[in-house]
Amino acid sequence: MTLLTVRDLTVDLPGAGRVLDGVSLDLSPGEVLGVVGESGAGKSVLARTLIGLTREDPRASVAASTLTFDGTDMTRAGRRAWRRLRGSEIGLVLQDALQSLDPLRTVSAEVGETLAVRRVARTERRQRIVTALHRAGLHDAEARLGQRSGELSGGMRQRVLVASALVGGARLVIADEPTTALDATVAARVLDLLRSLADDGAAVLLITHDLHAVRRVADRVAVLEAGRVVEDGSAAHVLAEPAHATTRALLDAVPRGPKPPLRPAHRPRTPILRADAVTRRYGHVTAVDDVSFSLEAGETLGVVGESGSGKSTLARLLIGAEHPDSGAVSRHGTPRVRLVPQDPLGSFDPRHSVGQILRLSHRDGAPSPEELLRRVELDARLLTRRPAQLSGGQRQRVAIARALAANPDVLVCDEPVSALDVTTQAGILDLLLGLQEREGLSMVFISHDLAVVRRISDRVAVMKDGQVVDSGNTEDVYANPASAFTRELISASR
Amino acid sequence: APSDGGGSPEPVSGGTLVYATGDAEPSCLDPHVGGNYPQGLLSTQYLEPLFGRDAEGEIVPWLAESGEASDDGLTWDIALRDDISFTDGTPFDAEAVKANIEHLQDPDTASSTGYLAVEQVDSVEVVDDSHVRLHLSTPKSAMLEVLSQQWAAMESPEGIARGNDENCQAPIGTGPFVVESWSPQESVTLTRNDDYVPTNPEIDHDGPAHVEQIEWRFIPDAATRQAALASGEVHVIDNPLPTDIAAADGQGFGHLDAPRPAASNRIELNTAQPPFDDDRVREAFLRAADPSPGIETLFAGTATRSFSVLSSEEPVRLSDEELFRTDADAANALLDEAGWTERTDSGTRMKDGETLTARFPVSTNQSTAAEQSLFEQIQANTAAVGFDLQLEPMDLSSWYGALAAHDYEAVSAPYTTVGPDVLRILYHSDSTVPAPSGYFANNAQLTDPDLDAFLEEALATTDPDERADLYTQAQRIILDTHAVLPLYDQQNHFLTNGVTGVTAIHTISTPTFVNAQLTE
Amino acid sequence: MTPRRWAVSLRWIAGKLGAAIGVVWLVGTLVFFALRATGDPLEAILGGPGSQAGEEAVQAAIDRYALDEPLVVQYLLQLRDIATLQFGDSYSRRLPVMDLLAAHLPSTLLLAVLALALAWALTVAGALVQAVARGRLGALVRAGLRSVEVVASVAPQFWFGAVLIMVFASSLGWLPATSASSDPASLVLPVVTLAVPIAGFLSQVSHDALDDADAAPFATTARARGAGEMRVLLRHTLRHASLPAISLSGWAFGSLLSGAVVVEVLFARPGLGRLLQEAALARDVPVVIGAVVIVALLYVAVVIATDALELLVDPRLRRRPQSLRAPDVAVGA
Amino acid sequence: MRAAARGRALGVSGILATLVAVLIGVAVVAPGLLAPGDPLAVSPAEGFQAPSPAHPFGTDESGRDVLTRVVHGAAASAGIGLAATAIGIGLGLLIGFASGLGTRLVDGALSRVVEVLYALPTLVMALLFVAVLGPGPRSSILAIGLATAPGYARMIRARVRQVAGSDYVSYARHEGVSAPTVFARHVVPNTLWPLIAMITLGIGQAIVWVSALSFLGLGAEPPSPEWGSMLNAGRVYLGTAWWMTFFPGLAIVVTATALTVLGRRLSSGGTR
Ligand SMILES: Nc1ncnc2c1ncn2[C@@H]1O[C@H](COP(=O)(O)OP(=O)(O)OP(=O)(O)O)[C@@H](O)[C@H]1O
Ligand SMILES: Nc1ncnc2c1ncn2[C@@H]1O[C@H](COP(=O)(O)OP(=O)(O)OP(=O)(O)O)[C@@H](O)[C@H]1O
Ligand SMILES: [Mg+2]
Ligand SMILES: [Mg+2]
Repeated sequence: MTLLTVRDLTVDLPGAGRVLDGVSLDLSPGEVLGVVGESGAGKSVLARTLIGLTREDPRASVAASTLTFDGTDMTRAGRRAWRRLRGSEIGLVLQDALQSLDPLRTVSAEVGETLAVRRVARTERRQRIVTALHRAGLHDAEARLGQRSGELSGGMRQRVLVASALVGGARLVIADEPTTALDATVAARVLDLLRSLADDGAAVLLITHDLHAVRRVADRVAVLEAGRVVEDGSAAHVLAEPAHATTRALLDAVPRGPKPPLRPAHRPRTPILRADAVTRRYGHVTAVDDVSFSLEAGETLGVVGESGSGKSTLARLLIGAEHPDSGAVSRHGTPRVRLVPQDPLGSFDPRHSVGQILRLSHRDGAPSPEELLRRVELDARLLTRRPAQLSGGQRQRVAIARALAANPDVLVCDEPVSALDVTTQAGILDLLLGLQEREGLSMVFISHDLAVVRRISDRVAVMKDGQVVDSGNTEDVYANPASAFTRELISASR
Repeated sequence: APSDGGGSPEPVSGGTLVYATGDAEPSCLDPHVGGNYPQGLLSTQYLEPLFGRDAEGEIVPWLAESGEASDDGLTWDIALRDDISFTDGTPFDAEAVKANIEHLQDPDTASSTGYLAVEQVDSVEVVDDSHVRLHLSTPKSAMLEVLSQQWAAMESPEGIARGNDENCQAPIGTGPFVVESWSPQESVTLTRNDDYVPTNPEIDHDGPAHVEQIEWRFIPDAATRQAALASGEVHVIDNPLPTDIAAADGQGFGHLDAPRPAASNRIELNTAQPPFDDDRVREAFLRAADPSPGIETLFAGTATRSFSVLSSEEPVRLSDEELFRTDADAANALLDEAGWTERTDSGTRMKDGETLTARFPVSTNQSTAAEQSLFEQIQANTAAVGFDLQLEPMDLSSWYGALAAHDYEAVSAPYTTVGPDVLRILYHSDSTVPAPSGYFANNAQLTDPDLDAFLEEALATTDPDERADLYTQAQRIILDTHAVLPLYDQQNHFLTNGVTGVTAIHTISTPTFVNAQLTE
Repeated sequence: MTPRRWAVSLRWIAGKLGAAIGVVWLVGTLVFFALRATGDPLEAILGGPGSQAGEEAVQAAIDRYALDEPLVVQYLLQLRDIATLQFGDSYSRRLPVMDLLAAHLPSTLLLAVLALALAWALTVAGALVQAVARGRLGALVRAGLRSVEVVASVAPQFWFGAVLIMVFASSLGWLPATSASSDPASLVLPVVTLAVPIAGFLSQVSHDALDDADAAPFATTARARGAGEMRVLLRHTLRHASLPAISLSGWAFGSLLSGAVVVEVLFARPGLGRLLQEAALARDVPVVIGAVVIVALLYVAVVIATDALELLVDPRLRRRPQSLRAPDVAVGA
Repeated sequence: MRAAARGRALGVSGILATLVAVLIGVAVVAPGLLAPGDPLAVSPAEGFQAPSPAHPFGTDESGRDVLTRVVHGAAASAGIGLAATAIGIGLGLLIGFASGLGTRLVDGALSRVVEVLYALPTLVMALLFVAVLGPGPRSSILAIGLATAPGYARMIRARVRQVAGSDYVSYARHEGVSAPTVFARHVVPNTLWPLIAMITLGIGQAIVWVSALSFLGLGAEPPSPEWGSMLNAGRVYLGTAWWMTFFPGLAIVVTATALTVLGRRLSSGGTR
């Protein structure tokens, strides 16, 4: 018996037109359905629609010939009926992990909300919250209960969200890119968690661009393109013998191998950015602990590491947005440094259109906004949209385009491709490599995705608890990891 | 709302009468200190003067038995009643009168109205317990009138001896009620004086007042007062709105109309500076003002147009309707003749580059809403012949400031006292000389030796007929200056609900509750 | 709380109190010189405007109030009075100002506190209605609510109160028009008169903030967890929406005290507002200064309270935003 | 086609609000077009007339046509509202921005100034201006402007701090954009736009406040038509001639509502 049946689901959104077009799906208990597709294909809208949220906007139109959950027809269900399902029957992990926690409420209040709605006793609640946080891969759950989203790293927020979606024991869990901000070890744990939920009888709908993840946990896979399901079948079958061009492209684009040798850049290899024993503390937490390195012109330093290990903090220190408690960051010459932030949405002025954003960041010698959008594979029609009207991957690419609009010498990228499907991701990586080759661009490239880092970095630094536990040439480190932690990461990403 | 229409309600004895006043709350309950109308209003219930007046305006004895002037007018012999005590037990006698007059004259008391009353008293001689003799520096025929004012009422010498600060909280008199307590901004509670000796000329029965207590509340807003009366929260209100007075009958409310004595309500033109230093311009103004139709609608028939500088309560008043007959053509001719022949775009007359402008400061505390509307109408009416009358509404302090600085060409300033001697206060040339505070009463700035002479003679003479004649002549002169535009008597209305027997005394027209009975 | 946090809180409170003293000093100084610059206190002492007092009385007043001393000396005397909260005697009432203030403050405070509470209650009620009103009919209700807010926030108290009196006291006779201080029913109309415009204003402010918060992803997440509109409102969006309103509550309290003047005059209630109005009109300097200093102290207390409340509601405010200066990074040779 | 689209974007309330705003604009600029009569012409015999075809809004105590007065009062009322709000907002901006962005010291000092302004009751402020400048609307406007400034200042400060702490501002700083430019480009718009509706509402409130001062015996105004003073003058006739206060009151309410609706449209400016 299927838990969820969808036939001919069509969604129109104001400003974007038809976003989903005749989508049909079935999902049974004990089953994991992977939904993949290019950025902007409509995956997140599908997730929001399945929990009845798109219909809350009076200007949106949602129609389906069949939409049943557990035998109940939801096409005509009222608000109350939908609400009964949410949280307790259907759990949703939203893609906007960095903005989806109420900044005024503590972790325990946010995770426990579903339980509170269902009037679970307070004592029991705490127990279940802690358990859920642990299952989502947050080790120091008890210590985090009283914190608020502003005090958490990106990956921590994402795990808190995952915990909040499954704490209620939902029979259908919809996870929209639940591992984008997670390092390989933790991502693996979260994926295993989803699998075990299904093994325990729940149905899981996993939206991801990570085909590796799909292969790991999904029973079946649906490929979405421009709002339509173009391919549908068992995961093993589809991934082994992709029928549709999009699927094939996705598979081909999975990053593999080392950084391709670049033709010698025309700049001399001189240090351009240095960190000398920088340390940054927040209260008791030492986010960055005595980190030193030097970045040379035209090279890429990859930074990988555990979630919450201080990568974003390091990025903020490097660009001067924060000051180290001790140690120093220095620049040599007057390089133009730009950041691609981990949370692009927050870094856009909500009143500016994409066009304005790009124009305002534009510096001499950089391409035009239209050209920049083209380079990051975005349609020029997006120029008039505001950030809130973009999909997660679209935002991320606008953030990259904005950084490139300054014609930078150094690019500090904080998880720049985490929300991108592999095809698009490959394009962006090629773009960056091309820039490095042609213009000697230097990069600090923060990512939890070891394959991506390997593909783009000359050298790599591995962080754990604020410290660099391993560093050296990328291939050396990958081949002979010095620390146990690095070994763990590498094995988890296989 | 409770209404006492229908069957005639039965008067009962006892109970608490609630009075709501719209006048300012006194800062001191002793009317000797300062001396304004609100103090007179309240103190009528617990303090009594030596003399009163009857309905015809004739002086009648109150705490005194009689008062006689010597032929030269320099001494006054006053016989006192000997059966009266203050409510603290102190007997009322000649020593008490002496103490009161000295209290009025003491600079520490800072009396102004009462001080003017006894200004000319050089010394007070105690002849015996029930006789005093006042020795005056100059004759004052108005002596008994001024002593009949509430601001010169008699207080217990023991009370006075407590000092101003204490005496202000609860002055001790001989009246039908006693000040019990005062919660500022809220109310003063008065209790019945059970040992009251009926001396009040208004009283209609023997023994103390009927009501046991008066709660004297301060409700500054007229609409609120009216609502409180309608809902039965209060029994008597003062300063009702004209429209409410007109409607009172239909609502079953009682109405007491007690115009204030002495001067009428009038607009005065400043003869000391342009443009009203020219008699023709003044006359043109009077001819153009045309307040009568406005008085009719604005006051809903509750006020009558006056053509005299004196109140209709004053027997010696001189009225001259013809002098104020509206005639726009005559006004235009007068102004042409006076040389105001050019016109601005807006129609204001001009002469030698000056516009025909008159500043008219209006005290929003003293002029009621209806009166301010009337001024606006006068402004519009006079504008038709080319005047630019600039109404300048302002608070009381600023208003006095404007007058003291002579920043006015027209003004309406109320003045309450008893008797025609008010003419001397308002129009004698001495009254153009400012007091230390800058105050002067002669707003028209009249300085006419003939007028001064008539007013001085009237004050000196002891012959009532001659006095009346002198005041008539004085009024003639004042009216002929065209510097005064009388409007109506100083309005003094009271509405009652659930109470009978409310009357006003005939000196300063304040209500007395000595006969009042609740009807519940 | 840990000792460290106690220490932080104590430092915060001490800082605020220090600031409060500064404010009171500034206010006192300002009012003293302003009133002096705008009129001679003699007139007020001599029984108000239009006084006909003679030379002797004038001299007596000058002696009593040290008016012949240089202004600086008088100012210092005034400061001493303020520091000891002894404001001397009222010019016109001749009573110690402290006694007057003590007599009038409680009634005004009661009025203001009740009105602020009612205003907040109405604001929250409006937000609740807004939250549950969904769909086509809901849209109408919400639009209606917005209009009511605007109308309420521009309702003149002197007029609105008069209408209330006319309807509920004169015509229906349900409530007393004026206040006998003992009767709680007499508080109803004044409190409503005072609260409605403030409620309109606070609703406007929080309504806008509510719409913003409602569009944020965290509200969507909360809905996805099965939270109903009421819960989303009470547990999430209202807190965000209340921030601007809380920060304005101090100001609202201020306008309550100004509004209290109108209401106290209209409903014939004794109170600080009326005392101040009368004193101001009579240029009774000691009373004005006393009242203003007390009001200043009250404001400061309210502002401290709202600041604390804001910090409580929004922990993010505990950090200062960085300045707008460009980042400084050492630039090597 | 475009106009229709815009009309749909405005909505019914937006169209109505625009109409009202245009009407008020006409009343301010050329009142004679809407009401050809003389707002000051008295006719005592015709006082207190209820609304009728001849006098759609009735007449006042002096027989002046209330409709004519309401129309001709638009200019003075708008002037009072705008002037007082401009003072309040201007000061509020100055203080709010400076204290939101300045150092802790500047913030502390300015916050004290704001508290002093808070602490000085409107009434005292009005009185001071009356004493210095003489009675009249000028004093009231200044007093109301000063009295409303702290409210605006606090609101602005709170928003400025929020915006200045936002990621997009720190991103702009990181881009090396100069402080004044960041201020003009991000801080000002993101602070002010959401406040537009507040500001438009403030205009209506200022008119009411000024009239409240008249009620208290301060800042009284000459008989030239102005909504606030008409309201105040007509109040004593509330029981007998409701139209004398109803229509000026309606004018204030309708103006405030229309401006607020428009202000809200502006401030949501496409982000919603
Ligand atoms: N609130 C919205 N208003 C208007 N258009 C929207 C809105 N949300 C999404 N869209 C548009 O709908 C389309 C599908 O968006 P969706 O977020 O579902 O993409 P996605 O498949 O999740 O992509 P990604 O992998 O980048 O997250 C995109 O073109 C996006 O711009
Ligand atoms: N503003 C802050 N206040 C308090 N603690 C903070 C703050 N910012 C970061 N931290 C803490 O610093 C540590 C490092 O955070 P950071 O954001 O640098 O991690 P990260 O390596 O970027 O993690 P992720 O991969 O999950 O984004 C975390 O423990 C986090 O809780
Ligand atoms: Mg998405
Ligand atoms: Mg991070």
